[in-house]
Amino acid sequence: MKPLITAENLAVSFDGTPVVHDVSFTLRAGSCLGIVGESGSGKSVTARSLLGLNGENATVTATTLDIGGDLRSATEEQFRRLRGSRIGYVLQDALTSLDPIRRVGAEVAEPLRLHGVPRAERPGRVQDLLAAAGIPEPELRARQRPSELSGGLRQRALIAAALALDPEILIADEPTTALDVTVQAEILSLLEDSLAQGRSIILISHDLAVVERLADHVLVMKHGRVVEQGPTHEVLTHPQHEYTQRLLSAVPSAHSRGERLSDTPPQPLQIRSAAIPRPAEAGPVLSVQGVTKRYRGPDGRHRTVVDDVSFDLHAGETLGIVGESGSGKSTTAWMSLALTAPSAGQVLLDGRPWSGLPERRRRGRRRRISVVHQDSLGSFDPRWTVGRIIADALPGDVPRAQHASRVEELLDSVGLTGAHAVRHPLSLSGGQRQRVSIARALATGPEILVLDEPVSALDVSIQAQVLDLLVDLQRTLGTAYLFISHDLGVIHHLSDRVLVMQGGRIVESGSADDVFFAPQHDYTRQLVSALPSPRLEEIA
Amino acid sequence: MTILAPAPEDTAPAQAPQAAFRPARRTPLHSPGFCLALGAVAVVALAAVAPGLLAHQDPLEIHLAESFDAPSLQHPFGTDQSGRDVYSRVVHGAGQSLVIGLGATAIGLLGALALGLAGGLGGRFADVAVTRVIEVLYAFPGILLALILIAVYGNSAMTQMVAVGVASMPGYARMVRGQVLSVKGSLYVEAARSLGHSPLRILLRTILPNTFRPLTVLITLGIGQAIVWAAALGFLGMGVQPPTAEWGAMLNAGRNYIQMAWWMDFFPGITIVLFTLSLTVIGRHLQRATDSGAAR
Amino acid sequence: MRRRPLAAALAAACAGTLLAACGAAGATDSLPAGTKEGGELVYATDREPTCLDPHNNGDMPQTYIARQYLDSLVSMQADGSVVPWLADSWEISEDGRTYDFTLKQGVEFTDGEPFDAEAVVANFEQIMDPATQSSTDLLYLSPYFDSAEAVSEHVVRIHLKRPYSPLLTVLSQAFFGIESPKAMARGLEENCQSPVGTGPFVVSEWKRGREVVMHRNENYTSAPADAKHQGPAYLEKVTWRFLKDNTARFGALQSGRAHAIFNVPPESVPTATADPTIATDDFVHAGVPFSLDLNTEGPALSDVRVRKAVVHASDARGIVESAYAGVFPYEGNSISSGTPTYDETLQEPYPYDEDTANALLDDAGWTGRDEEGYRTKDGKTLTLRLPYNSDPGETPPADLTIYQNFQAMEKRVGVEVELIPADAATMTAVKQDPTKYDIQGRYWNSPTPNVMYIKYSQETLDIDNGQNVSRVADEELDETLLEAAATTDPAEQDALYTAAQERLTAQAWHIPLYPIQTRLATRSDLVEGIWIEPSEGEPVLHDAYLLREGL
Amino acid sequence: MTVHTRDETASASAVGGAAPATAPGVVPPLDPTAGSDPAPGSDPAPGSGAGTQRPGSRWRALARRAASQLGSAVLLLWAVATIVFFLQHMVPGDPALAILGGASSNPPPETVQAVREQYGFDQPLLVQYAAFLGGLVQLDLGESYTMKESVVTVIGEQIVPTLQLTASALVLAWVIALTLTLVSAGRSGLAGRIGSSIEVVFAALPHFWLGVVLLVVFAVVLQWLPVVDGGPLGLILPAATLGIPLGGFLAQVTRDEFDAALRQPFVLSARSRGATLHDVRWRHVLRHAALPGIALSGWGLGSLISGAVVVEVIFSRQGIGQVLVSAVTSQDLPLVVGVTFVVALVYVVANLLTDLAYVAVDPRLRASIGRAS
Repeated sequence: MKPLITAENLAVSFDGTPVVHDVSFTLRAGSCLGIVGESGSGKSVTARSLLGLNGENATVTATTLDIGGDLRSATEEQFRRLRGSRIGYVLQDALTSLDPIRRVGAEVAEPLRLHGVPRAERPGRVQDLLAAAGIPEPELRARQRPSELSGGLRQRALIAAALALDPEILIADEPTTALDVTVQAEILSLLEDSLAQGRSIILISHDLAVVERLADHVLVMKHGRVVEQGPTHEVLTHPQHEYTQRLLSAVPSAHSRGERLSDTPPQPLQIRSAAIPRPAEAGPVLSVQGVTKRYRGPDGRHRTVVDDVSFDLHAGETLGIVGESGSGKSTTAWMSLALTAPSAGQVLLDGRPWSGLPERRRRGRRRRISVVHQDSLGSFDPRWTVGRIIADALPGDVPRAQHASRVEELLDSVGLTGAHAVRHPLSLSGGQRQRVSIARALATGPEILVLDEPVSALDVSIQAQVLDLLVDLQRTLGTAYLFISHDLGVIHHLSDRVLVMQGGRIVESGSADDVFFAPQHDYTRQLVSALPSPRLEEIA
Repeated sequence: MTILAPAPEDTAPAQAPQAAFRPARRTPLHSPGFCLALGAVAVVALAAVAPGLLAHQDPLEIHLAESFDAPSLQHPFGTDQSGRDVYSRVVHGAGQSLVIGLGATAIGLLGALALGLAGGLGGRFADVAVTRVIEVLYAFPGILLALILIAVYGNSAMTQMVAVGVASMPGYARMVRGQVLSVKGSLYVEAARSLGHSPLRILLRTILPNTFRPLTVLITLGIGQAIVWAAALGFLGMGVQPPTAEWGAMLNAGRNYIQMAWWMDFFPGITIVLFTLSLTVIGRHLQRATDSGAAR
Repeated sequence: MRRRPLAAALAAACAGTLLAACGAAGATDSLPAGTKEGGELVYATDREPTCLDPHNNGDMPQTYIARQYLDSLVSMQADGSVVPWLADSWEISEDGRTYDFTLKQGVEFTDGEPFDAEAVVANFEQIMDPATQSSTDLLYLSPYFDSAEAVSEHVVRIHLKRPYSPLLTVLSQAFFGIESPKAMARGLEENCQSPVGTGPFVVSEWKRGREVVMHRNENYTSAPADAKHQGPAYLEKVTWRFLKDNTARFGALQSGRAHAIFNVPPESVPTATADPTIATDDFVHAGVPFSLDLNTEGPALSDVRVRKAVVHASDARGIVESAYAGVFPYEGNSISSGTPTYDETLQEPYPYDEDTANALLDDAGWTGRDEEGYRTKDGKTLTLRLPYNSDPGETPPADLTIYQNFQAMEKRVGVEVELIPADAATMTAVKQDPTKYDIQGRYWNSPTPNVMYIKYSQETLDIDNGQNVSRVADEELDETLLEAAATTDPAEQDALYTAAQERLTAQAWHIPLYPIQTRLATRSDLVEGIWIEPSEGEPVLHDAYLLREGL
Repeated sequence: MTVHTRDETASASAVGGAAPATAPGVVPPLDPTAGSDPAPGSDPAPGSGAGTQRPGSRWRALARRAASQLGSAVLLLWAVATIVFFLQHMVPGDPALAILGGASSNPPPETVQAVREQYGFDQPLLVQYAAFLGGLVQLDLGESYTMKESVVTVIGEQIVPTLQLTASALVLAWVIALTLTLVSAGRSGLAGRIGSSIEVVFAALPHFWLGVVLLVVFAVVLQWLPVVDGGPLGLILPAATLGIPLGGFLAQVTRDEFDAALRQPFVLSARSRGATLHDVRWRHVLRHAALPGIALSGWGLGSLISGAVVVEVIFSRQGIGQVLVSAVTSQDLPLVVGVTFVVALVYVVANLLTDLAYVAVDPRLRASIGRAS
């Protein structure tokens, strides 16, 4: 049987700059082709070139590009007839991929309208499509705007729109990124259903686990080239290319604690404050006691964001807090930092009052607890260089003359060099920024580091490097980590103990392995089972 | 949960294919429009500082026999009703007009800073009060304020400056307040707080500098607008009075002779247009630079 | 008592019983074929009067419009003689101090009040009443007027304190238009809004800042003897619109939205002349030309040498011709060429002469120089303050140019002229206070050379409304002019007024610049028959008719 | 005054940066303090995906909103009136003289004194202020000193031509903005460059100069259009004078937003469903692009009234601008207050209409009125 898509030596360049080189693959009916790669690997560009959607300044060449016909010199009109009817395309981030000011129904109906379905038939068809995509109350949802829908429903609506004309091929570009794990699992099963109905899918993801679940065949891309391809099982179990191997080993959930995720050697750590010995049991360094946080919404109603949360953080240990968006984990972190005052309960630092004090009396002790944000760029003064950012965090007792050398030391300790001190954060990559952020946090010589989703924005291999760095640092410095993440894998990899939060409450706590392997609470079980990685676990 | 656009490790962000949809960023100096605008502003600035370098004729010297001469080699912009050289008057008027524009912007900005900072930093009550004041100033027609000020203090460059300055205040104040609030709520201020810095240090080293940063763009655009509005008052016969060479006053005088001596209005007018246009071009380039740069 | 039979041929033709027939004959018959009776005429002018009752204050815009709804006792002709109007005839007593006017009969005010001797008396009383705030009328009358009495129903007698030969000429101005006593009794405010007369039109509405709407007085029977026709006006309606802006006003004429405009901006004259559909009618006002009055109470200008130097240095002809683009002529005499007894030898008494000016100033002791090059004396700079009304539309742009030119010219001889823009309120204060100015630009339109007395006599200082801007108190001048007022002999008048002109010129109390002109432009393809009467240059719309329907 | 022009955009982007990223670059004008609440962490509000809304609460919220808007409008008018009152009292000169026929009149002192007493000018300022407020409360703006007519009548007559002028200018501005945007925005090459250059130039044209040039070229030299008013033809040049710069400004804003919207993923998403570029421009992008322009239109109308002063002078048009100029110079306090009131009222109403127009175009706000505020 003739493949639905045949691409040979596909290359894409933008304004003469080549971005994708020499990509060849075929998509057979009823199969799923996975394209895996980190950001910048050219996977989306490859997919878009199948639809002619790379924009005016893109040049696409191929020796063969056949999707039911030769498309090598296809016009916009030829591509347009392809889109929607033969190939459905689902983008990531459904909030911005659905027109925010149009009704969901209108978005789903658009392909119907464009392909001549009579106006009267459309509402019925739209509702059927929404229902088929697993959206409850389709009639109501069709009348709502994307912003009134949850992320999962939006993604479903986007899929419904892509499938409106029942195309043979569905290209799903990072369809689950930015979704909570439980929702992610639901979307993946929706795609599985579609596959089961005989549709062919090209699934693009940075997440090996996601691809592994659906794809029969996988392409691993790096810097615009296919570095490895083959049947999914084979590639994942016996990766040939060094990059694939690295990628696999970087997945944190597949490795228990203590194992290195990246192939970088442990960072050379020469840090002056490293002298803190790992103290004996002298009570928790941070004690959160029954804190509750309520906000008064603009509508005058109170919302409880954190509800009666208690935990202790001991010196040198890592406490992970895991939960989906809106679970209150970040607010808990901010209360621990005493940047937000709890509505009830209290936080003790070193056994002494912390949360209830006036800021004036807290200021002197602030250097004992530092924070690393997810959005490190946002946490840097936009006017400052890396050196200034770190120097700004140095304690007041460090003489100005020593600032430069201390900054260099700190940069060294996080795997950067003194040369980075004069650079502007904007010119750094995401991983480098996160390292600067860690260096700044360490500059005060803290006992506790609050890590608020520090690696969520990073590619998996970069994430691996940063996680390794954190492990190395803790080993040397003995700093206690309060680690916040939505990613169970990351949490499991790093934490000694884990708290699971849902709707502002702690629903389960215990040692990392206990929570991960023997979850007690329903919600935890749901979270764990939703992780798309059990088979990967076996493989590794 | 927000996922930031991931950037590849250790490669310049510009190499990411997603970014390749747009051509590589160029510095403003590569844009001919920007250079032209910069040149125009430089010429006007030179005219303001040393008019003698650009025009050799006395802007006030009358030549009764040469009134209403059309533009010629000797009088590139023609002469006015008293035979004064319009070109010299335009050149010599630059200083006066620029001073009014700068002064008005300064007045507007200073008032706005006081208001905006009070609103942004002074706590909830102050903010509500300031918001109201800004609202009232907005609703208060600027031209009325100018008219009354001129009725009270008489026609002069000073009144013109104050009137335009005060009228531009609410716009700036709103902007300053918004900027203070946005900086105050930013993560980097929170980061500074979590480092245990004192409020004063945070105010002086983080909040204020970051509040002022985008104002440069605004000032660039504002000066042009202030000059236009000062000229509008001059055009209505308020402000600097003849025979002083000032663009607005020249427009006012020229309007009466528009049918027989179009150059009397055309050249000061086109000068204002080109000057403000240049400032706009510069301002927009700066804005683009800040927007795509560190401004968040 | 000398009788002066004054029944000119023109007046006789329509006098007495014939009058009614003239009016009743119907206007249309006398119009050329193809023209239209009735219709609306839009007349656009620059300045808006502050009050429609010309007795109040007394500024030019008031006479121009008042002529349309008020009749005066007599009408003046171009040669200076007067013909009957509301007064059929008059007798002047031997000593020149009693005037008996015999009034036209059967005339009614448009509010139905009868026009009779009592009504005329009421008018004089209203004029003399301080509450009326008359300015112009008082300047003409108060040195002479004693009382008015109704001798009979149709004869009114005016008693003068001293002889006043120009009285009839003076009364011909619309400033002395006769108003309904009943209307005047309503109070100043209401009378300002809608004065009632016997004239060819009736004020219907005054939309301030926009226009005055007037409708035809269908019962009009009291046209002056020199009118082009008797009886009601041809036009049904007149819209008297105020268009301050020169460009807009001229544009309104070009587009036909106005049939006639008053004061063609000098800068539009070339365009107007070139346009075949635009006819212009220039009238040179009699009276004191627009002049820069020099305040003789000032420390520098009290010295005649300084005044003469300032005049010599000003290049008065040059600054006028440049500012008015050669459209307005230069006038260097103290009264303008249209005024009876004008002495043309004084047309340019002080030609531009920088050297003489410098010599005079040196002679006067202004020999020092300050850092800016201005002359000083005893450490004080020779600075002359020239305040002017800077409210929008108040100072014509050409006059503003004149001030600037004057300033620049004086600078050449080291005299600093400080132009002081001021609003109307400040200008009023300046007018009242001679310490606040050194120079002011002023004119005084008047049909009689006796205007010199109004402008420069000590009595004017006493009346104190700021007309004697030069603050002249000169016995010789006063005597000469009073003598001229007292004599009725034309030759004697001529000699005396000439002497006065010489005296004024010799003293250089002011720098005459140009005679005020009424520059009327009409769309000759749309309207005809508008003429300018000679006393104050008032446009007369009574005889105007439309050639076709306006646009 | 156009001075605010830039500030608006600048503040828009400044606030937009801090506001929730629902619509990049667009500020919902509803809540000026949006983004000021330092919501901790990256957790979005739970229930942001919450579904249904109770219509009842939405109506209540709308009613509350209307009431609070009315309240602040009244407060605003009071503040404006107070400022005018005291400012006008700083103007030198005697208001009694203004009543008696202007500064050049020469009334006897008794008359002046009588008028002073009649109008209460001899009272202390605060007593006068109280009387003034008393009048305002009864919606009595009084009688103009110089026009001798009720202020309401004067303004009622004069506001019509001004509103005609500003409304047609606003319409023209939008026609220019949309035409330029649709013809040239989001297009590469010459069309886009020319389009954006035209906008910048248009936006930089000052009224006083543009008006005079248009007047000379079209009315005086070419004689295509009348110089002064008189029907719809006479409206063309004044409206063009006011509308062209605003049109250029709106076009700039609209184009920027248009370009931004074109880069949004939903555009790609729509095209991937088979929509043509034309479809995308008209059905998706234009609405987004119009949003900030609509938000600025209320302000624009206010600025047009200021601009109308200049334009009315150039074209000798009747209108509120001319009245304002003469009222201030002749110290006609009731008229000054009246005009100020009307302008402030126009500002309030325009902003209200902008809100409504905005909600009509951007239904997200309907939801947010019900839910968030």
